[in-house]
Parts: sequence; C-alpha cells; structure tokens
Amino acid sequence: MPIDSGVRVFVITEQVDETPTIRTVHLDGSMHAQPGQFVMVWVPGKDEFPMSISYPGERFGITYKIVGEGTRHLSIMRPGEKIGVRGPYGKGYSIEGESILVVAGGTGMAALAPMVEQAVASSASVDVVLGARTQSELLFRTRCERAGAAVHITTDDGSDGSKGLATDKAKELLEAGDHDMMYTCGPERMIVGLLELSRTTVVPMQASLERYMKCGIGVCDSCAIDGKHVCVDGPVFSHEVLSKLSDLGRTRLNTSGGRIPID
Amino acid sequence: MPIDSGVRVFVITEQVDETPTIRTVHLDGSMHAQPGQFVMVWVPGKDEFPMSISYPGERFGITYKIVGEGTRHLSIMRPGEKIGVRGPYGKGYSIEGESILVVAGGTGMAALAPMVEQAVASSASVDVVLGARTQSELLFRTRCERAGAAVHITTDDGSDGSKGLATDKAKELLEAGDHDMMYTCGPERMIVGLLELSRTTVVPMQASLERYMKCGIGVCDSCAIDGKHVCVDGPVFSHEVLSKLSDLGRTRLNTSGGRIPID
Amino acid sequence: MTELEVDIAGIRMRNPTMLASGILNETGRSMVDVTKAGAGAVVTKSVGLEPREGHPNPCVVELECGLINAMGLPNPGIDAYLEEVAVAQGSGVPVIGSVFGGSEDEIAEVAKRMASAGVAAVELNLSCPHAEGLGAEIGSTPDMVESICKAVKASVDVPIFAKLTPNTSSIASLASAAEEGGADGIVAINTLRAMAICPELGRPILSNRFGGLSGKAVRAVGVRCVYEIFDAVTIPIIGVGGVTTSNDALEYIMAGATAVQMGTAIWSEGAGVFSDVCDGLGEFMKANGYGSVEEMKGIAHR
Amino acid sequence: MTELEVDIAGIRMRNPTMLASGILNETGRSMVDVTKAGAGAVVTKSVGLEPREGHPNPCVVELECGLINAMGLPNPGIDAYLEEVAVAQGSGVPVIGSVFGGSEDEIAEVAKRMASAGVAAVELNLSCPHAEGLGAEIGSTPDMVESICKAVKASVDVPIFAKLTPNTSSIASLASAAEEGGADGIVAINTLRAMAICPELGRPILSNRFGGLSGKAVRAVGVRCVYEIFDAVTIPIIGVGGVTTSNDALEYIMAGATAVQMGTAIWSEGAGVFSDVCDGLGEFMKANGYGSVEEMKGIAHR
Ligand SMILES: Cc1cc2nc3c(=O)[nH]c(=O)nc-3n(C[C@H](O)[C@H](O)[C@H](O)COP(=O)(O)OP(=O)(O)OC[C@H]3O[C@@H](n4cnc5c(N)ncnc54)[C@H](O)[C@@H]3O)c2cc1C
Ligand SMILES: Cc1cc2nc3c(=O)[nH]c(=O)nc-3n(C[C@H](O)[C@H](O)[C@H](O)COP(=O)(O)OP(=O)(O)OC[C@H]3O[C@@H](n4cnc5c(N)ncnc54)[C@H](O)[C@@H]3O)c2cc1C
Ligand SMILES: Cc1cc2nc3c(=O)[nH]c(=O)nc-3n(C[C@H](O)[C@H](O)[C@H](O)COP(=O)(O)O)c2cc1C
Ligand SMILES: Cc1cc2nc3c(=O)[nH]c(=O)nc-3n(C[C@H](O)[C@H](O)[C@H](O)COP(=O)(O)O)c2cc1C
Ligand code: FES
Ligand code: FES
Repeated sequence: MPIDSGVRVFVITEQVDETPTIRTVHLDGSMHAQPGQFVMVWVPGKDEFPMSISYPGERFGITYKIVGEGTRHLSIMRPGEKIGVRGPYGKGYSIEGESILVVAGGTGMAALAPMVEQAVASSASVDVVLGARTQSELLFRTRCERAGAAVHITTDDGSDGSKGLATDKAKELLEAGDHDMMYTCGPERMIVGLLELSRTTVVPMQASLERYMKCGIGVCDSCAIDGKHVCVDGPVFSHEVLSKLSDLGRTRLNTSGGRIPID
Repeated sequence: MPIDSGVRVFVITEQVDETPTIRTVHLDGSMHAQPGQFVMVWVPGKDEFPMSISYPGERFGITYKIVGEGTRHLSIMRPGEKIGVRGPYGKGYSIEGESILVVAGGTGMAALAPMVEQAVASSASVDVVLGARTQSELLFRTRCERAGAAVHITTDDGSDGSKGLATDKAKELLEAGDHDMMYTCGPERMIVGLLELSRTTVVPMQASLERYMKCGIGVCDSCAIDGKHVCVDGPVFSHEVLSKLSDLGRTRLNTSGGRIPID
Repeated sequence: MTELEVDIAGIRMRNPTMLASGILNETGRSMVDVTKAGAGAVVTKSVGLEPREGHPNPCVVELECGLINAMGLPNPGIDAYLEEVAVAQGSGVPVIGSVFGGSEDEIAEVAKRMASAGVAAVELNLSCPHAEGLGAEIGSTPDMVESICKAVKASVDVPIFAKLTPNTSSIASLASAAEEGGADGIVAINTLRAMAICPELGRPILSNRFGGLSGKAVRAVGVRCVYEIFDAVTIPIIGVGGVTTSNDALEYIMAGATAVQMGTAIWSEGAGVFSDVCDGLGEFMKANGYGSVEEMKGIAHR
Repeated sequence: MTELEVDIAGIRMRNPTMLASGILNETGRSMVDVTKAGAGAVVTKSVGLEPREGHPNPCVVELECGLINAMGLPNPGIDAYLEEVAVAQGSGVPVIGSVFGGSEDEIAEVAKRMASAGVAAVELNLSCPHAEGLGAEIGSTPDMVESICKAVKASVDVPIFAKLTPNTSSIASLASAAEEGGADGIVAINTLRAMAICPELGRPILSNRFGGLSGKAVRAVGVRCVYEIFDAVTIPIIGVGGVTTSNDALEYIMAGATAVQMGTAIWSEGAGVFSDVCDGLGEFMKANGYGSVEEMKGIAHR
C-alpha cells in the first residue's frame, strides 16, 4: 500500500561536487521519470523546492546549485541523512528528431543531461552547446561527451571554448547544420533568444521553464504563465505554446503572488 | 465515475405475483451476481432489508414474501417507482457436483432458483425438493421444471406432492440416490435437519443462512453467528463451517443486539 | 434562461459551478481559463490589505482522497491584486472577490477596495484553518461573524457572502449570525483542520504543521453543513467541499445549495471538471424531469 | 517486553492496536475472533442501561474513502451485554467496556455495572454524532465532559477513557476538561457529523438523515486532533479514525498516541488489518532503529 501523503523518504547515499557551486545528491532508491520531469525536494525543517531529475532510474539523483537557504542546507547534509521527495511531476521532453541541438545555460544541463543520453541512445546525432560563466562552472561536460554527444563550449570569460553566449554558438550551429529539433533549459532571456532563432531558422524547439513553485500539482497558481502552469502543463513547453506566452521573459509571480519583472 | 454512496437506484418495471404471499419485483437494470448473493433493498422512507437476487443478470429481480412493513410497502409500489439497491454482497453457492440435490423451504427458492438454472446449464443432474405449507405457496415450481430439474413437491397439508416435510423427502432421495452435493436455503430448523442428514449420508452441503442485517458489509456484527458474519462470510456456508456453528438453529441477535432463541 | 442558469443574490450565472477561492486564482489569466473550461463564476484568491508571503513550503500534502494545504493566505495585497481581478472580469462571467483580514475594520476596508473593482459580490473568508488570527479564529463565534458582516455590509454595495468554517460544533449558528449581520449568502465549507505526519522523518509534513483538508474526503461533511444551514437561514447557500462529479453537486443542491464551488477537483480531474459536472447536471435533470436547478434546491428536506 | 508492547494507564497490551467501539463487537465471539486476528485489545460496543434498537435501516453508506453510519447505539442493555463481555474476556487480551447514557448518573451507573464484569477500563462514549441526547450533545462542552468524568471516576475503580468528538472548535479543551475530571486517558476521534443524499430519490440515504463519517477520509483530522490533545494533557491518548496501514498508525503515534483503534479498516481490508499493521510497525521500527512504541510517541512535536 503506497504511503498516503505522496511523500517518499530517501536516504542520501552520496554528494558529488560537479562544479564549485553545483552538486549532485544521489539517493538510495529509484525514480522512474521522463527526461525533463521534476520532483519537489523537501529538506526537513528548512524548505521544499523543485528540482529536475538529473539522474532518473535506479541511481536517482538531483543536481543543484547552491543559491539560498534551502540548497545550502541540502549541501551540508551527509550520507545517511534523509530527505523527502514527491513527484515525479510535470511533462518532460518529448524526444524526437534525428539531428538534435541542445542548448544549456547554468544549471539547465541538470534537466537536459538525461535527455541527451536518451536521444543518443535512440541513435540521434546530438550537438550540445554548454554555456557557463567560466570553465569550472561547466556542468556535465564529460557526461555528455561520454554519452556520445558533440559538445560545444562557451564561457562568458573565454576560459574555455568560445568566449560569449550560448545563443551565439547555437545560432552558428543552427545556421550551418541540418538540425530538426532544439532542446533547451536555462535563463529565461536565453530561452527568449532561442525562440527567436527557432522562428528564423524554422527549427522547432522545446524549452523547460522555471517559475516559483509552491504546490507543484496545479492548484496554487504561483507558477502561472499566461494561464498555463509550469508544474503540470510544463516545465517543458513546445515552440507553439512558448511563442504565445506574453509573460515569457517579462513577468513572473513572487512568493506573495505579486507580479514582478524577470531580470 | 461510480456514484459515491454504493446506492444504485432502479426503476420498478414489473411486479409479478408468484404465490398469494410472494412477489417478484423486476427492475430496469442489470445486476451481475453469483447465485446465492444478496442485495440490500431500500424502500425509500420505509426500510432497507436483505433480499436474495432471484433474477441475476439483465432482468434483475428479487422475490419477496410480504411479512412486515417493509415488504408490504414494496408490494404496493407500482412500475415507474424507484428503489435503491446496494450490493451484490456476500458469498454465493459454489456450484459443483454432477448429481445435485436442492432442498428449498419457504422463500428459500428465491436464492436457489438461479443456482438450479446454472447447475443444469453446466450439465449436472438436479433434483429439487420444494416444500411449502400448501400448493398455492410453492415457489418457482415451473421455473425449476423449465430449467430441466426433477421437482419433488412436499406440502404440509398434502394439497400437492407428498404430505410432510421437505427434509423427509430429502432423506428419501439422498438414501436412494447418488447425490454428490446438497444445496439448501430455508428455515433454520430445516437446515439443522439437513445438516444431520448430510452427516449420516456423507453428502456435503451448502446452506444459505438468514440473520438480522443492518450494515450488510461486515461492520455492525448484527448478523453474527459464532464470530462468522452472514453478510460477508455467508450467506452461503459450507458443511464444514455449518457443523461448527454452535448458534445454528439456537440463538440469533434481535434488533438491539440482544440474543434470542430461534423459533 | 436555460435549465442550468441560476440566480444567487441577484447574480445571474449560466450554470451553478464556481471556481473556489485559493485554487488557480492568483492570476487573472488563470481565472479566465477556468471560465473557458466551463465555470459559471469565479471566486478570487483571498486577499488582504498588505502583501503576504504565506507559509513556507511544504504547503500541500496529496492524500488518496484529497489535499491538505497550508498556503497561509499568500497574496500581493488588494491594490496590486486588482489588476488580476480586472483581467478575470474580461471573461464575462461573474467574478466574486474573496477577502480576509485580522479585524472587522481591516476586512471592511479590503472589501471596499475589492468592491471598487466592480466585482459581482464579495466573499468573506472567515474560515481559513491555518493562518493565525486571520481565518477561522476571526469567524469562530456567532458574535464575531455577525459584527464582521455588519461592518462589511456598511462599507460595500454589492452582495456579501460569508464563508464559514466547519471546525465548529454548530455551523448553523454561524450562518444565522451571518444572516443577522446582513450577509446575502453563505458559503460552506472551508477546509477541515488537519495534519499529515511523515513517519520516517518523525515530523509534520507542512511547514505550518496544521493545514486544511479538502476534496472528496470532506464532501459528506460539507453536505451535512449545507443541510443544517438550509434549515437555519433564508439567504442562498453556496456549497463547497469535495465536489468532483455531478452527483456530488446534486447532493449539495438537494441539501439546499443554489450553487457549488470546486477547487480540489481541478487537481484530481483537471479543469475539464467544470463542463463534466455541468453536462452531468443537464443529463440528470433531463432524465429526472427537473426544469431548473432551483427546482432541485433543498428537496432532500421534504 | 517485545518492541510492540505498550502500557496504557497500567493496561499492558501486546501491541498498540485495538478494535474500535461499534465494529464487530455486538457479540463476544466476534471480539474473540478479532483478537485472534491480532488486535492487542478490544473495545466493546457502546452500551446503555436499557436495550435500544438504534435507528432503522438504512444505517450505513459506503463511500470511496470511508463509511457514514447512523447505527444509533443499538445495544441489548448493559445487563444482557455482560454475557458477551465475559466471552470476549476469554480471549486473554484486555477488554475495554464502552458505555453511553443520557445523563451523568446514567453513564456512571452503566460504567459501574460494566466495571463489575472486570473489564480493563471503561471508555465513555461522549461523542456519538447521531443519537440525540446520548452522544456528542452530552460531550460537547468542557463543563459537561469534566463533570461526567468526575461522576464516573467516583463510581468505578478501573481506568476511565473519555472518547471525544471532533465536531467542535477545540477538542483540546474537551480533553483538558476530561483530564480535570479525572479521566485516565483520551480516545480521539469519534466520527465526523456527515450526510449522504441520493440524488435520484432526492433524499438523505440514512433513515436518521445525519450520520458519522469514519475511515480514511477522517484520518488527517484525527491525527490533527491527537496532536492538539497531546499538547494539552499529560494522560495517554488513544488515536482512532481511519487507521488502515502501519503508516497511519505511526502518524497517530508520532502525533502523541500510545495506541490506536481501528474500525472501518475492517470493512476495507478485513480483520487481517490488525496483524498487517502490527507487522508493518515492527518492520518500520527495525528499519528506523526504534526499540519501543513509547519511543516514537509524540516525536512529531519536537
Ligand atoms: C521545474 C524546476 C526545475 C528546477 N530544477 C533545478 C535543478 O535541477 N537544479 C537547480 O539548481 N535548480 C533548479 N531549479 C531552481 C530551484 O528550484 C531553486 O534554485 C531553489 O528552489 C532555490 O532554493 P533555496 O531555498 O536555496 O533558495 P531561496 O533562498 O529560497 O531562493 C533563491 C531563489 O531560488 C528560486 N526559488 C526559491 N524557491 C523556489 C521555489 N519553491 N520554486 C522555484 N524557484 C524557487 C527563486 O528564484 C529565489 O529567488 C528548478 C526550478 C524549477 C521550477
Ligand atoms: C441474506 C438474506 C437473504 C434474504 N432473502 C430473502 C428473499 O429472497 N426473499 C424474502 O422474502 N426474504 C428474504 N430474506 C428475509 C427478508 O430480509 C425479510 O423478510 C425482510 O427483511 C422483512 O422485512 P419487513 O420490513 O417486511 O419485515 P419487518 O416487519 O421489519 O420484520 C419481519 C421479520 O423479517 C425479518 N427481518 C426484518 N428486517 C430484517 C433485516 N434487516 N435483516 C434480516 N431480516 C429481517 C425478521 O425476521 C423480522 O422479524 C432474506 C434475509 C437475508 C438475511
Ligand atoms: C490550495 C488551496 C488553497 C485555498 N485557499 C483558500 C483561500 O485563500 N481562501 C478561501 O476562502 N478558501 C481557500 N481554500 C479552500 C477552498 O476554497 C475550499 O473551501 C475547500 O478547498 C473545499 O473545497 P474543494 O474540496 O472543492 O477544494 C483553499 C483550498 C486549497 C486546496
Ligand atoms: C458502524 C460503526 C459503529 C460505531 N459505533 C460506535 C459506538 O457504538 N461507540 C463509539 O464510541 N464509537 C462508535 N463508532 C465510531 C468508531 O469507534 C470510531 O471512533 C470511528 O469509526 C473512527 O475510526 P475508524 O475510521 O477506524 O472506523 C462507530 C463507527 C462505525 C463505523
Ligand atoms: S506550483 Fe502551484 S500551480 Fe504550479
Ligand atoms: S449485517 Fe452488519 S455485520 Fe453483517
């Protein structure tokens, strides 16, 4: 009989430093999910927040950037300690296309890595544009390479790959190549840029969005974007939906439900 | 989506006089059930009581003797009027054996008729002993004959068949024949008599019991007999269980849960 | 007037279903989408005078038969929220503004600003079980309920509905007090005070520990409350709590409700639940010879 | 002492599960069978001074997440019932006698006769939501609860447990009053007042119209009540309401209960639910390093 609360408790088995600010926590059970789906992670006594499932399946894990109280607390938890998880929630990436372009900024690669692995496994040819501030912050570079993707690096400071934005690299590849689908996850202004690229190059795209989430199950409206709900209708949206979202890259709700501009 | 109350409402399509005191009410829907299972019949505003399903399947019906307020009210309801039904409940007859003896007293035939039909259909040879006070009270005689059973009549007043008790006739047939299973439903003292016969002739039996029922679903304990519950463990019990019931034919509970002797 | 139309305190609704407060109504656009899915009216999120973050996460627990939530009345404050109300009003269906506050005066003030936006009615949330001093505490005695209703009535022109708590020994007395205070309708019920504990972590799941139970689990309690209230007041009643099917809506209507609200059913069924319930009501009425929802109202009292 | 053993007001139980009052306890033999299925103690049917038929049928409604019942306290009267109690006592596990009455004196008298049978404790049903003047009405205010407990305490030597209603704005005040009155334990909760209506017949299903909701639907309310009571009293608490799995039992225990009762779970799971819950508790304790049930009691308050 399943636990009547939706919360599953997992023991932490390992914390892996991926970059100086990003860690993966591996848990002692399995989580079957589509690439792009997320879970609500409960750090007992501290906070609960959404995290993409960066390692679906048997070696369940999530990959988080330490940005505030909740993630900081998670980062100091040791193997043997327990966290609560509910989910998987939302709609993930629908994997299609034979020649795929993946554009990841920041922690976006956490959501995209399982997608890259699955796409390569289904014999698509995969280009990954991986952008970060600096070399040490590049997430899952080796993981993508090992999976068999062609990885293109961009850094803001030029410490690795080409200096500049991931979008510039994406533009170059899209215009040169024969991609039939683009996947992305990252800062919203990057997604807005890629949406424009998608329009001009006529390569359809799927992007995963982030909004402040309270319930994660489509009731509280805090993750609303133009009447859609990132927690249940997303986090992954298709080109068609994205292009109709007037709030995209513009406004989101804060914790009080107030509308604030997106930086 | 099923109605969240367990109550299904049926429209009365027909009331058929079976004998001067017994009627069948047919309802406008179907009720799939095993022979011997029962339903709780709700006569709105009056009462709710257990009744065997005498016509399972598409032409759902129950066959009732007018004994008190509830059954009297049911008897004056006209086609088009509605009653509530919950169920089917309980465990019915398990149909086995190639040469079967069925012994019915009073309204017991209501529970047994579908069982007779099913047994004949599965090519068993079926003897039915049908007992009543007098000829006009013989229930489902034609129905059994039409099904293909050999019907043996007994009446208290000798107005039809042999004068005397159904148990006497049953004894005669059991001793003469090669029956491998006996089925019964009727007054408890008859069942006690048949249980003794079953012991001496070594023909196993299954009997349907009646107890005062409130919930019908195994919570209120009003139908208790030696810790068994007629509503969920029965109403049909095997020879093995029956022979261990110390209350059988002796005591039952009244509506207050008080223990009273069985007349 | 089609068979599903209802009139509640002068508000004409195309069907008797409304979106309940607190579910998909932080933004105007979401409310519009719910009206597109079939709701006959929408109630807004409960708003107060000032912005409020609500309780930290976790603030919701998913049970087999419902939800426990402790959102804690997050809201951007009435002034900022009026923008969302304006968007919702674009839907064309009645918008009912839900308000809360820590005192009579505060509630009256929020209600006044809400009414200024032209809402069809104001709903007073006197019943949130998980926001200290702002919900059920404020609405837990007949005296408080009566005087809050009076204060609000004196400050707005639109109908006011009092939303009551079932966490009481007599919801009917609260309803009578609301009627005394001038309320134009009763909304019942808000959530049942509840808790979920995670055994493996040995602690309550909700950050606020206590929350409110909604959904199927509470329907039979809500129907009972509406039935009791119908015997106590003459003003219309809006039934809420666990409505998920047309059958559930009929239970509330026959217990005495003029309309029903739905919240948690959106979680279990999706927003399509509004049109499903309406379709089911229409079919039931046809099959059973009812010409209007009004005809069915309260008939279980006969 | 095995890990599952508990002691409640001096009563030693081999495990913390009990049969709740009103379910399969009209006859002694049924109670014995429930102990064979694993219950650590049994509570009897609630009995009064005189025989009582209870409400006419229908007296129960089956919902997706629980039952609504309006049995109406049928019982053969305490004197006749003592025969069944004697049979139940043959089981060897503690038998707790549940009693009700229309007045303090009547309850005290029934309790006295019940105690004379040598029961391990007497449980006072101050909380039946569907028997006029006999249940929740009698136990709806702290004053009444306190004086009933006092009266019973004066007339029996065995521990007394007050079973409280959740249909109140503060079950913790009722519990404090019971403790004041000398109660040795609190049992929470009885059923939530509820109703089911049959739309096609346009009437309440129960002959008594109102009934009490039990089962999964009420668990989160019961856990909340126990949590609140644990903060208000020092006497032991017995949690009841919707316990169906070991996880449910753990929620009650961690909220503050020393033991749990189960009723409706027998309907949904069969009597095997007692050993299933006990097995689950044992496994949980092993996996999580708890040596006794007592160790887990109330830990969700830390
Ligand atoms: C669908 C989805 C998937 C995500 N996947 C990842 C991931 O794989 N890796 C990763 O590092 N981050 C991910 N995030 C972002 C992550 O949720 C936040 O970084 C995290 O909540 C920060 O929590 P905190 O307590 O440390 O920060 P706080 O100090 O509480 O806040 C810092 C910032 O984090 C964000 N944030 C805080 N709480 C929430 C919340 N409940 N919902 C959304 N955003 C919040 C806000 O922007 C806030 O300003 C995802 C967000 C969403 C919506
Ligand atoms: C499993 C089962 C199947 C039955 N099947 C049939 C059947 O197919 N045909 C038939 O005619 N009768 C059947 N009965 C008996 C039938 O339930 C009663 O005749 C009926 O309840 C009488 O109701 P009343 O309101 O007319 O009588 P009342 O005036 O209420 O009582 C008359 C007598 O009927 C019996 N009775 C009344 N209420 C109940 C009740 N809730 N549960 C059990 N017995 C009750 C009692 O012996 C009572 O003394 C069955 C009983 C059981 C337990
Ligand atoms: C997530 C959530 C948030 C809620 N917020 C509010 C609120 O702000 N104001 C209010 O009056 N009721 C609020 N409620 C209560 C609902 O309006 C409704 O009364 C209750 O949920 C019962 O209805 P349901 O079972 O259809 O959800 C909320 C309920 C939920 C589930
Ligand atoms: C059919 C039925 C009869 C009940 N009768 C009684 C009773 O006589 N006395 C009592 O104190 N509680 C009675 N109750 C309430 C239960 O003891 C228990 O408090 C309630 O059902 C919640 O527990 P559960 O969900 O495990 O059933 C009854 C409950 C049911 C379902
Ligand atoms: S997080 Fe609540 S609706 Fe999406
Ligand atoms: S009728 Fe209630 S237990 Fe059988």
